[in-house]
Amino acid sequence: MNALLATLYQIVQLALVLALAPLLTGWVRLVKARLVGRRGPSVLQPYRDLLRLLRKEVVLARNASWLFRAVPYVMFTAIWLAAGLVPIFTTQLALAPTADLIALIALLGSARFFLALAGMDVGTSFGGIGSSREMMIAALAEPAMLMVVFSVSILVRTTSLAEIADFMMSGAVGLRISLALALIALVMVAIAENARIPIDNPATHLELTMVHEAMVLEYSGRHLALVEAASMLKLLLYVALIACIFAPWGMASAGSGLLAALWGVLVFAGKLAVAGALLALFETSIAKMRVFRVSEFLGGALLLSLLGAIFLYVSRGV
Amino acid sequence: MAVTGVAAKRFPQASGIVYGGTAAACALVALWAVLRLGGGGAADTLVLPVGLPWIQAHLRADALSAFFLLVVNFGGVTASLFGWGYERAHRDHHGGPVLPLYPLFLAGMNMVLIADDAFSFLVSWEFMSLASWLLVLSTHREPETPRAARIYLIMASFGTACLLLAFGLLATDHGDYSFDAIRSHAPSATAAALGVILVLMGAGSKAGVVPLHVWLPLAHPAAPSHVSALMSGVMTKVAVYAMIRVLFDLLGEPDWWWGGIMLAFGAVTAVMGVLYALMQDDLKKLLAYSTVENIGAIVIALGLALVFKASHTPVIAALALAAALLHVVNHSLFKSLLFYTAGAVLTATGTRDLNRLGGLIHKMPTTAFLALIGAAAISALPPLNGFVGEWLLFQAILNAPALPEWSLKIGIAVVGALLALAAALAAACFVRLYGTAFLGRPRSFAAEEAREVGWAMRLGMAVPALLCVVLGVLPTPIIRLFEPAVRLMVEAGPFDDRAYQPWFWLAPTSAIGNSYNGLILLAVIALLSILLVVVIHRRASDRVRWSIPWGCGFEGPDPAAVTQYTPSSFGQPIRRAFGSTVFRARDHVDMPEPGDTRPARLSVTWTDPAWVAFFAPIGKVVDWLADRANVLQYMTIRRYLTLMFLALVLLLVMVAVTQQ
Amino acid sequence: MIDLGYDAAHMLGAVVLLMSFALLYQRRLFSLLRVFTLQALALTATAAWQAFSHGEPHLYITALLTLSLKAIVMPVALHRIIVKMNIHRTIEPALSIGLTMVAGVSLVTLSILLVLPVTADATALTRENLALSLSVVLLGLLMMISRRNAVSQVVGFMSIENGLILAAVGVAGMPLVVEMSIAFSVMVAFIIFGIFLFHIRERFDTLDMQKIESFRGESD
Amino acid sequence: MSPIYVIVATPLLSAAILALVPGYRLAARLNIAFSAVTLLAALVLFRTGPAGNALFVVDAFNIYLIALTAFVGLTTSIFSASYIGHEVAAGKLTPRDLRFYHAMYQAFMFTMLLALSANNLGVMWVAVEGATLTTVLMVSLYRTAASIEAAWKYFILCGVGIALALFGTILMYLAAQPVMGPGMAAMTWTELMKHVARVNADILNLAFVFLLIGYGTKVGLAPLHAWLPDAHAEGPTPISAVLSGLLLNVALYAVLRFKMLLAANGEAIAPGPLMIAMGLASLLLAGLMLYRRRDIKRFFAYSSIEHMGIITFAFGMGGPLANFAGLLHMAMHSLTKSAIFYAVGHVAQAKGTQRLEKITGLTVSHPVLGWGLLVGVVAIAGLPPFGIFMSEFLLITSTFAREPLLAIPLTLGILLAFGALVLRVQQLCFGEPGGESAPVRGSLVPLYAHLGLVLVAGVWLPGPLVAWFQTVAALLG
Repeated sequence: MNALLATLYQIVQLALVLALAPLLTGWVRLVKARLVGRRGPSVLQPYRDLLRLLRKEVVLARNASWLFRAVPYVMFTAIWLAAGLVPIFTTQLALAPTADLIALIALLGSARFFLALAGMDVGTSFGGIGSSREMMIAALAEPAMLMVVFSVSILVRTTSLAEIADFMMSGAVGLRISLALALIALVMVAIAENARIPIDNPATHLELTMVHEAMVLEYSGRHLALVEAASMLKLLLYVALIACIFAPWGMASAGSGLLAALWGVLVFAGKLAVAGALLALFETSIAKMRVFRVSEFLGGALLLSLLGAIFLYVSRGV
Repeated sequence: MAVTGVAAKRFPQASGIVYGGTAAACALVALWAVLRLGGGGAADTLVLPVGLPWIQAHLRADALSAFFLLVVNFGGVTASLFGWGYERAHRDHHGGPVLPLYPLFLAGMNMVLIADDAFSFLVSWEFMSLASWLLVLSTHREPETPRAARIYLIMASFGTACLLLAFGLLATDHGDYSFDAIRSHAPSATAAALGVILVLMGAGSKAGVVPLHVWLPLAHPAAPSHVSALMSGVMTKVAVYAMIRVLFDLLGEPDWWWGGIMLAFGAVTAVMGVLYALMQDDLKKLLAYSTVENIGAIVIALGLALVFKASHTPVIAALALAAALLHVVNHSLFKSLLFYTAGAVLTATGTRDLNRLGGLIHKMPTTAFLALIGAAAISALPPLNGFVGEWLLFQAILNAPALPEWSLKIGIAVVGALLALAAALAAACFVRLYGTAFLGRPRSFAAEEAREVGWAMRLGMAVPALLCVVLGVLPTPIIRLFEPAVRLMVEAGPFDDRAYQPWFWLAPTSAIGNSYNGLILLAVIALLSILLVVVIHRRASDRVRWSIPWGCGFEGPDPAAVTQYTPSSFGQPIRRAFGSTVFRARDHVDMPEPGDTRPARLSVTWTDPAWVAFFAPIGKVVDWLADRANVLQYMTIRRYLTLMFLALVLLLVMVAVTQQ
Repeated sequence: MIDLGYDAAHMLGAVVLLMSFALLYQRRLFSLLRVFTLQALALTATAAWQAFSHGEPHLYITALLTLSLKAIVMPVALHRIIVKMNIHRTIEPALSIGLTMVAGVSLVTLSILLVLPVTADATALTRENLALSLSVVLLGLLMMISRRNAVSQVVGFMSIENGLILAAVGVAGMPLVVEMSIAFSVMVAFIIFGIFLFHIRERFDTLDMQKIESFRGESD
Repeated sequence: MSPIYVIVATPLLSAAILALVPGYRLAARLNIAFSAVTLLAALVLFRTGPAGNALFVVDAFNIYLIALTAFVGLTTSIFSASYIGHEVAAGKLTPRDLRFYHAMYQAFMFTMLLALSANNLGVMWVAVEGATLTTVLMVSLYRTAASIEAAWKYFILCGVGIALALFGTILMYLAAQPVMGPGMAAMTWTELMKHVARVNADILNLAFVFLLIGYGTKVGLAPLHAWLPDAHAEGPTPISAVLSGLLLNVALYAVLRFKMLLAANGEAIAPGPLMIAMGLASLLLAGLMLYRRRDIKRFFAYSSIEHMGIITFAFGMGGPLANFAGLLHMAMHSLTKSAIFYAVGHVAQAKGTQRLEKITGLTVSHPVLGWGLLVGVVAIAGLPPFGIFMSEFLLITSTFAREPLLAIPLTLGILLAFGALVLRVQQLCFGEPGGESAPVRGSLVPLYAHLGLVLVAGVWLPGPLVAWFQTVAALLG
């Protein structure tokens, strides 16, 4: 019975993230537009964009290899699955034990790996620029994220997201410097990984400043649709992750019924709204930084997270 | 086997005999090893009437040896397969003989693993170095080979000397060098400490631990590719075996700082190694440096195992050791695979320089596909085997709080950060490798004219590639297989046998309730992607138009080729972030004047701090001393007589003094 | 009687040592040869005396050999070489005479220091004789390294041999003394022969560096 | 009667005979034949085992050295047969020289074997002196300015050394005479061993100093080594082979005999430190000198100095393991080094030069010879599976267990020399073959015979030999 329920929840979650991702992006864009005094497009605009792209024909470079065409599917699946693994409305997920936080980070890593390869496949300079910068960012972002995992899991004695969420909900932790540091680090990573300002500008049209966009410059049609959808999913995923670790309240925990699950969904929607608003606010309030200062930014994140891990010992002998 | 190898010069088909025979022999040994391990790995011993007369040669194969025998000989099998094709493709190369030495090299490695007394151990150890040295020299007509070989042999012998001293210390001067004797008598604290340091230096120099790694990226690439694969994928593991054997088995109860040292050096090695790799433009050199990085990871795992063993938490130690051994297997698989692909590329294009490759995915589809698996595996992407090893390692690291020493608790946090950094950089490094070698457009005529290689080579690549996937999806069986070895070393296994453990489920006891399941993960991924593909192709338009990509304004049939990113430019951001301080890496941009039609050139220079700090000075000192000493060659007879006279008087004075 | 024997032996030995000092002191080749002849004669006397006092006839042969070879043949041969190859007649010391003397004295002290503790069951004669011969040998070596001429070095070499024989005849019943001294004289003969035949450069160290290197096959 | 008489007499007679034989080809064959006879006798001796009388002593120590000497004597005579053929063809030597050469060769063998087997210290001295004279004559065989200069240097230095050794011998008698009374007994080794315990220690020390310097000059210990490289480099290569392979051993053997006496006497100073100091000095100095050599024969001559240093160090350390290592190393070094000189001789003839930088790519131009040389150098460098590895293994381990501070310089020295050897052997054997290169005429049998023995010894030592080594190791203290 339980297993069945868990599987059900799992499927629901996979569908849910897919459905909510464009909404979140739309929401962020809307808020940003309002903040700079424009009316801005509708919240549903991203859905329309995706559908339009799907209907367009695909333009491929002559020497594009099979890898180039396979990558969108691969990376989308990887990120989708990863998003499916983060408990958003309940901790009762069938796949929870198959992959923990580390595996999740690795999934995102593989998505990035293949996308970077795709960027180099055609052999244009922009693809190269994009890939190399993306990998540089990742090289610092990943360890920072792992350090966050490290400090959290030392505290919680596990790396399985479901258990972390449960533990955090139990409120046994209380406020901690290390958690605060970890939170900041994770946010910085999230910004970097989702190609947001100040690391990268999702709306830019100046190739030289592009990172993510440069990498996917050669994509079009359904491939581009998948890539775009994947990045929307990724944004959602990070919000969900932060929520799950640092603000898991309202999530349906073990043994609770369907009602709790529904409530969890609503709460999660709320969380998304808040997070999106905050992100938009943040993005409008600062300017993009030079590419080569990114390493310093993320190095900072890495050090913060490391500090967090060390502070754990100082604050209380764990 | 070697004899037929000598005969090989006469008859070309002898190469088939040698490689076939070697493959068969290795396969047999590997099979035997599997059976031993399956049967719980009871040790069987053998005493041959050779070696030191009063102790003779003791041979012993316990679970640990059996495990490493498996690794070595499996590598031997694939290498022989690949090598056969490789030799046929390189029939025309005029160099030293490979055939007679190749089996000897493998034999040497096997001997090291089963030796049970210090003498035969060191004989086999140095014999292994000797054989591989000659194999490296088989390409002695290429300009950089001799220096590489020289540095290699000298470093190898330095390592042997360290081990020699260590064993001398542990065996004391009763002349009983058998491992049993060494085990039975516990060394004094200082002796143990000295022994540990010496062993780490000795085995570390062979494994390529920074700063003793300098020979590795020179020697490994110089050899023929299948030999490079053996040296990088397998011989380094023999060094790891030596570390485990001495530190876990012979030295008895460990002290916590032993592991501490290993953690420190392992972390440095991992990060430095991958950074070196990121700056390399030579395909095989890059792979060799990445070996350094992986060795760093293994050493970290061993260090963890040691500290946990020292703090009497054997279960966690077992987890760490399992991580180390699993990574040993994994690395031997994908590093061999990658070296084979490098060999295939070399065969097809005749170059190892990334700046002259590109677009091979169209010309050599099979190789490219297998290389992709290798690159993904070594970048620790799920659901491949590289990730499983890393996962276990991190689970072990997460147990740091269980340790009593504060320095270790915090130190391990830092080590974890460095390890993560290394892993991420490795991914970047292999994106760079794969993207420039196999993707994009050909950067030279040779790359344009490349052809897929023969079946033997492809088979040699395919086998390890397949295993990379299998071990990634089903890691538990292999861990079960080498569990006896782990139990032998730390008196505990990675799995809790009271709880039920399904064979496709990876949930180590001490991994604080975490688990990983590659099989299900793979299944779900497959499911979702199929779903995706179906949906997309049902709903979306699948019209495709082929066109020329935009070349930033350059004209011509293939404009993008002109503006294609080079490996050096790909590495630039990371170089800027890390390299400029550590390696004094400098970019020299030669930008032509406006109106000048010649292309801009970007050249990169960098130095190896280890070389600058340690090895260059040694060379200088030796030169200086040699010059001073050389004066003695050019003196007159009277002066020589004077020397004699002085020596005599000196001794007489000494006697006089002692007599008073 | 034995006292007399002791004193005489002691006295003669002392003369030999004195002669070695005299050798160090010489500045001219011919006088060097003369002094060497004197030393040889003194040695002959010692050998004969020992032969007489210990009643060992074979020491007479030694005495005879010393007399004939050292006191007559060698000096004459060297004299002829000097004349024939007209080596110029003054000795060029590598170490100034004064310093040489100082060194010689200190060597003698050293040898006495070495011998002093030898008291247990060694007769006084042995000790004296040991000290003397040790000094003579060391002085001969000093002579060889502090003089540049080939001839003076040969002389130094022969005075080393004198020291050996002095020691040999000093101990009672030393066998094979004759054989050894013969074997030794052969070697000395070789040296002189060598100088004579190959015109070995009149001084051992006139070879300039470049010449040596070309010999050593070590020049680039 | 004991085969020892045959062993000593054969070379003496054959020397006389060869002095009369005109044709050099015949002489060369006879030379081989006589050496073979000597070897046979030596093998018989090897089987019958230790024996001795007033004149000769054959004990666990010298029995294997005698056999070794006879063996190397035979192989070298085979090698020289093919070597001189080339030299005559090249017009470097006249048949008259060769008659002299062969006679001297056997005379040299005679002095060697006599020095090894003599029971009387005086006789031993005379033999060593004779060895010096004969080799001086053979070194100057080419009559070139360089060879004469080398011979002269050799002669003067070793002459003085010999003189000092004689003085030491006399002192030894002088010390023994009060105890054992006048007469032969006090110079007979076997007798001395019996009574040495009661001999005055102070004179013994004095004697040993002179003997160490004296015979040490012939061993080639630094700083007394100056004669060795030139003598090796300028003489005919067979002589270089026997110099390195035999003469040095014999000189060392003499030193060790006296060390035994000191060890047997209670109060005498321990000669260990002196030998360790000189050994290390030779090892390190030679190791450094190797880097600057340009002449192939001089290069390997310095390597001989290095190994003599190692051996002396081993005996200086003492103790069962180190002494065992020393004895083994003596045998292994003489076999390997003479093998290397066989190879070098042919190489120099094929390439027409002894300059190192002019000789490259041997494994390509002369595979059999080149690989032979390579294996030889690998063996001499102390790599397994050859015998020298075993001795160095024992030496280093035992030293480090007892005197860690001494093991460090020892290891460093060995690595130093190792570096130089690797550097050179790669130049010699690999890379593009350069310069002129004639085909090699001449037998490589001696070369590979030696290497084979060294290889076997590296993995397996015959029981009796081990037993002898261990007894001697005990005697050496």
